[in-house]
Amino acid sequence: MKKLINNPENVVKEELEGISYAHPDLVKVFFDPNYIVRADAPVQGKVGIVSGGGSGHEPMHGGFVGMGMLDAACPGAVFTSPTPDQMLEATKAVNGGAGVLHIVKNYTGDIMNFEMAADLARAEGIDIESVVIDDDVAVQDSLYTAGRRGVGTTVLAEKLCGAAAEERRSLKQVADLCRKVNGWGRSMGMALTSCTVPHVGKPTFDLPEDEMEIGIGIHGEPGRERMKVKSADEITEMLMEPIVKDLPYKSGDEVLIFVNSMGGTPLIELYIIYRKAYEIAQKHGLKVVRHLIGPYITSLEMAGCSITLLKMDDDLKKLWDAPVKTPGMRWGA
Amino acid sequence: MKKLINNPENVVKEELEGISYAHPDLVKVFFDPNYIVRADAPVQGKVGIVSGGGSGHEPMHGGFVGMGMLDAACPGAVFTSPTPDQMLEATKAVNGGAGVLHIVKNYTGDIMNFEMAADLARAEGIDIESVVIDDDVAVQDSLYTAGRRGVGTTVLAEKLCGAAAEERRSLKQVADLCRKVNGWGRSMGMALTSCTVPHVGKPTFDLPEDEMEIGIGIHGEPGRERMKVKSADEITEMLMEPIVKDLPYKSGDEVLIFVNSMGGTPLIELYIIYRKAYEIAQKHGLKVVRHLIGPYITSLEMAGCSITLLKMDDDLKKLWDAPVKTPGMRWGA
Amino acid sequence: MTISRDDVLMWIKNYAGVIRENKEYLTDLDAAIGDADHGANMDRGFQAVLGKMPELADKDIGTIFKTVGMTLLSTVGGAGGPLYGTLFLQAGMKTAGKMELSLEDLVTTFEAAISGVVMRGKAEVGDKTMIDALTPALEALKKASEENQPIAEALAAFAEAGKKGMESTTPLVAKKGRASYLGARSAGHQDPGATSSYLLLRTAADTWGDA
Amino acid sequence: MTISRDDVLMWIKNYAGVIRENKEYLTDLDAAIGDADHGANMDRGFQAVLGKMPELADKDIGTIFKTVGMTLLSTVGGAGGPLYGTLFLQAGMKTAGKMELSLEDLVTTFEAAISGVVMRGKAEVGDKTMIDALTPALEALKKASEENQPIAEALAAFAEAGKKGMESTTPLVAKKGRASYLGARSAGHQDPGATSSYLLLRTAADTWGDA
Ligand SMILES: Nc1ncnc2c1ncn2[C@@H]1O[C@H](COP(=O)(O)OP(=O)(O)O)[C@@H](O)[C@H]1O
Ligand SMILES: Nc1ncnc2c1ncn2[C@@H]1O[C@H](COP(=O)(O)OP(=O)(O)O)[C@@H](O)[C@H]1O
Ligand SMILES: [Mg+2]
Ligand SMILES: [Mg+2]
Ligand SMILES: [Mg+2]
Ligand SMILES: [Mg+2]
Repeated sequence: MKKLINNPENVVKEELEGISYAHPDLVKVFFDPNYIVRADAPVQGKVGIVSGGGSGHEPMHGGFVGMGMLDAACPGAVFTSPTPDQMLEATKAVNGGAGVLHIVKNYTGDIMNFEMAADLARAEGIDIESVVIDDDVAVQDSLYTAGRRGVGTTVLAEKLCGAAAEERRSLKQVADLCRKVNGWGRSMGMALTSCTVPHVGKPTFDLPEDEMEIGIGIHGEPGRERMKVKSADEITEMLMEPIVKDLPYKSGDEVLIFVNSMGGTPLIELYIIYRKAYEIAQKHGLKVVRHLIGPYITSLEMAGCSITLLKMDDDLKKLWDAPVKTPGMRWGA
Repeated sequence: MKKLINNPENVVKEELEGISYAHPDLVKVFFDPNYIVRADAPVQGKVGIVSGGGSGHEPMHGGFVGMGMLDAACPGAVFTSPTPDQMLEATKAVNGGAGVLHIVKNYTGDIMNFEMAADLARAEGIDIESVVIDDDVAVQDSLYTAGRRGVGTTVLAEKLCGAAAEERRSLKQVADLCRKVNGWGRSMGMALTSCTVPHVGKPTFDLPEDEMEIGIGIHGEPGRERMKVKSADEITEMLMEPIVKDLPYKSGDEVLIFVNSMGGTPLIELYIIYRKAYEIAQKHGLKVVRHLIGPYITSLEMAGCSITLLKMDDDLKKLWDAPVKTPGMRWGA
Repeated sequence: MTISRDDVLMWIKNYAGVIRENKEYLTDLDAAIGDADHGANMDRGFQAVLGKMPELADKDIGTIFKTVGMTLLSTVGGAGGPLYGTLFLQAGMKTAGKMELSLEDLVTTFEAAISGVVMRGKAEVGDKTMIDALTPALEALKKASEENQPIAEALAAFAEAGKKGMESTTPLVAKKGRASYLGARSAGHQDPGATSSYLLLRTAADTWGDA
Repeated sequence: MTISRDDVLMWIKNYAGVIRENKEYLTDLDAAIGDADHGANMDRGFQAVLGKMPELADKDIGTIFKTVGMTLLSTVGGAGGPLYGTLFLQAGMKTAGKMELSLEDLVTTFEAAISGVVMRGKAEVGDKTMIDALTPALEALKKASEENQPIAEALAAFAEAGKKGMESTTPLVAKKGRASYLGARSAGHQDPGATSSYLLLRTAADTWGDA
């Protein structure tokens, strides 16, 4: 394993120290329990938005704390859900009296830890809404399993709900918006390589030089299927078609395309993927009105990409364009 | 070689198509010869700024075209300097009557091709200034060799000169600013892995699982020295100390720290590097007033990082903070 | 024959050692069908628990279990944290103020503890989770208690049933937890959580076998 | 004995084939001390030159060389593009309007071409560049011409001197071009540009050897 780290046990702590040195104008970093809140938290009268999850997905979530997006993020150990005490402290720190929204990715650990935190926060008199993101079409949806994973749509939901909260929409409105975004967003990902959890020291899975995994999540876990590596255009089709069919997106729909690097895939390749994704969207009569291209929800240094499609309407377009000022996403401010 | 590409020969063309689909609001993309200009070019009365170089360093340079940064970028083949005809067309397309600055990284190929382009542009009556960036302290500086490579400072110079041109400073002023930035900026880089040029199909060099290269450039070339992998803190010291000594930066100086991923190194590790770089700067009495952290000048999927230090003054701080709106760097707009 | 406060502390301490020894094994199991962190998570949690030992020296069993539960809850994270945290918190509720446990106490305690895990995780036997080890083990313990077996034999049956339950997870297709995302690919691998649960029961039997 | 317009075209065409054959070899040399693109760059350029062949069929030697130079300039990029581009452009200036070249013409043509490369790249013999192959080759050609040797022998000496020059680059520490960044680590590797230059001369000797 070659990584730019010191002791594997200290990766998250040292990363947080780096963030605290870099962005004191945007965020405050707390330790034991670990959480990041926007510098001006709590914003009185504004719904607070808290998210969190395992580390290793940077910039998500810590990099999305700031004006127009998250009020707080709780980083767990690498690929491990954070704990209820982190979430509780973060929730209290950003409660400006208008309630707090928990945006939770659909993993058993995240769900259970956030559930416990919400119970504790409610016991302290804070209004809590929790919305679960489960947008991964690679996973068969079923009432009798853990259901779909939360992946790329999480990034979009955090941006859009952040903008809505900034407009002083109510907790109910922001939570409903989050559910709408989750309902309108679909994702699928693939990996060319595995990744190495620092304290494990070896790749989570082995992938021969000529094979890839299709239908991966964001925790270095293997995907639904392993197969020979294909061309960028073929891979884009294998990701786009199940997405488009799943909602189903209809000819004439406006969409946002989000092409995401899993960490190790460089920008030049993302644009090659975006090119084909755009053409496929057009072929289906979808109007691509917004986009996001880059490493936003990653799995450490994994090479690969994911594609997310989100159906857009005028409200979502307005919220997407609203100013955002965080370490990891910034425009208009 | 596993990459998200189609035919290796078409990598740059398809990337440019992706860019043209994604950012029509920011840039116009031209083919044969290939160049990217800002959507509203030429801006009358504004100095035009043109840069360019081999592809594979994304977002540099194409991702830096837009308001407040470059007016045009010329992408060559991967790791290969572009050609004079590209540069000439780009220069003509962005000439708003106030002259054009060529920002050239110090590589023999880039120098010679830009020289020829400048001659051709002057022959067409366009005022041209060329500034060469050579900030890599890993390379011994000497009159009798090709001198130092242009690396991280290029990104900073493009941002700062872009802001100065936006203020309608004259060609002479913008060129002088660029020379000042080059004089005040120093960089050094390292690699944990090699990278694979698409049409070559195998890594440029072999690096055993427990070794790293120190003093690399940005073209996948081996560095000055190969050694056993060290900790992030030790590596940061090995990069920072030669940088700090070279200018020399003095106690009390204000600096910008730029921690750059070579492409495959994820953000979580960059913050661990930034943490130590910040502490070393403080130890030297340097005041860190600005920062940039992320993959900005990359070598395809290479794992590794570079650090750039730039001495700052009030003018540079103001120019740094000025709005910029490009696919790869954006704030305040 | 009863389990003393000290026996309980010894169980926890021994289990922390067992987890340390099996850290890589559990992580490897999790790498196959999960995200390669179960060993590290459990180890982080039980090392933190070890750090709490001094302040537990003179506490009742309920306080001991509650402290273990709270510590796991705030240090393990992932699915394991809330599940094992709940297990010990529920055990703590049932044993509040107690300084020793009879076999019947053990049954009611584990019954409460394991019901807590079921309530939290909503898994059933056959979903390829911890529950596949815990539920049959509890049944065996109940049966032994009803049959008035000696505590050592009851605990041996308890651990043995847990082992069978753990092994039964191998062919299963996961329905709960992270492994469920793999669909059919999850079959053929033993569940990491069932394994750490079996080890917990086995350590109880080993620690208390001659109680 | 002279070199005809057709001989010149054949030289260019043969060299395009030689580059194609040696593409990987040149890239491997460049990988060791440069950036692994010299073979691909030269091949891209000379494939484009081949595409220009039809329109050159009835042109004079100056036009042929000028077209080759302009094509290389706009397709090769890197250091090789301007250097080989300049070489052919300068050759084109010296041969404007000519339909055939004597040995003396060859000397003045290569003299101008190679001076162009020196002016453009500012390298000297010993800097570990193309110049290390080109300059001694030119000297040998001059000498052969002064000694009135037959053109075939002169060209053989020309190529042979280029080969020696190419080989002389191996122990050198690079002073120009990308390899200079490696410092002492550049020693022990043959220079890719000197290699492609030698191949250009060798192809001339092979193509025109029986002219
Ligand atoms: N809903 C559930 N109910 C009971 N146990 C579960 C449930 N979901 C997951 N588990 C158990 O948790 C184990 C994984 O724990 P761990 O690796 O620590 O968490 P994570 O899956 O969040 O990485 C699984 O092997 C399984 O036994
Ligand atoms: N200043 C120079 N003068 C003459 N030849 C040079 C000079 N710099 C580089 N070269 C030649 O160019 C070759 C490299 O060409 P190429 O790989 O195409 O360009 P780049 O170095 O830009 O990738 C070197 O091997 C060397 O022979
Ligand atoms: Mg986990
Ligand atoms: Mg090159
Ligand atoms: Mg796990
Ligand atoms: Mg080269």
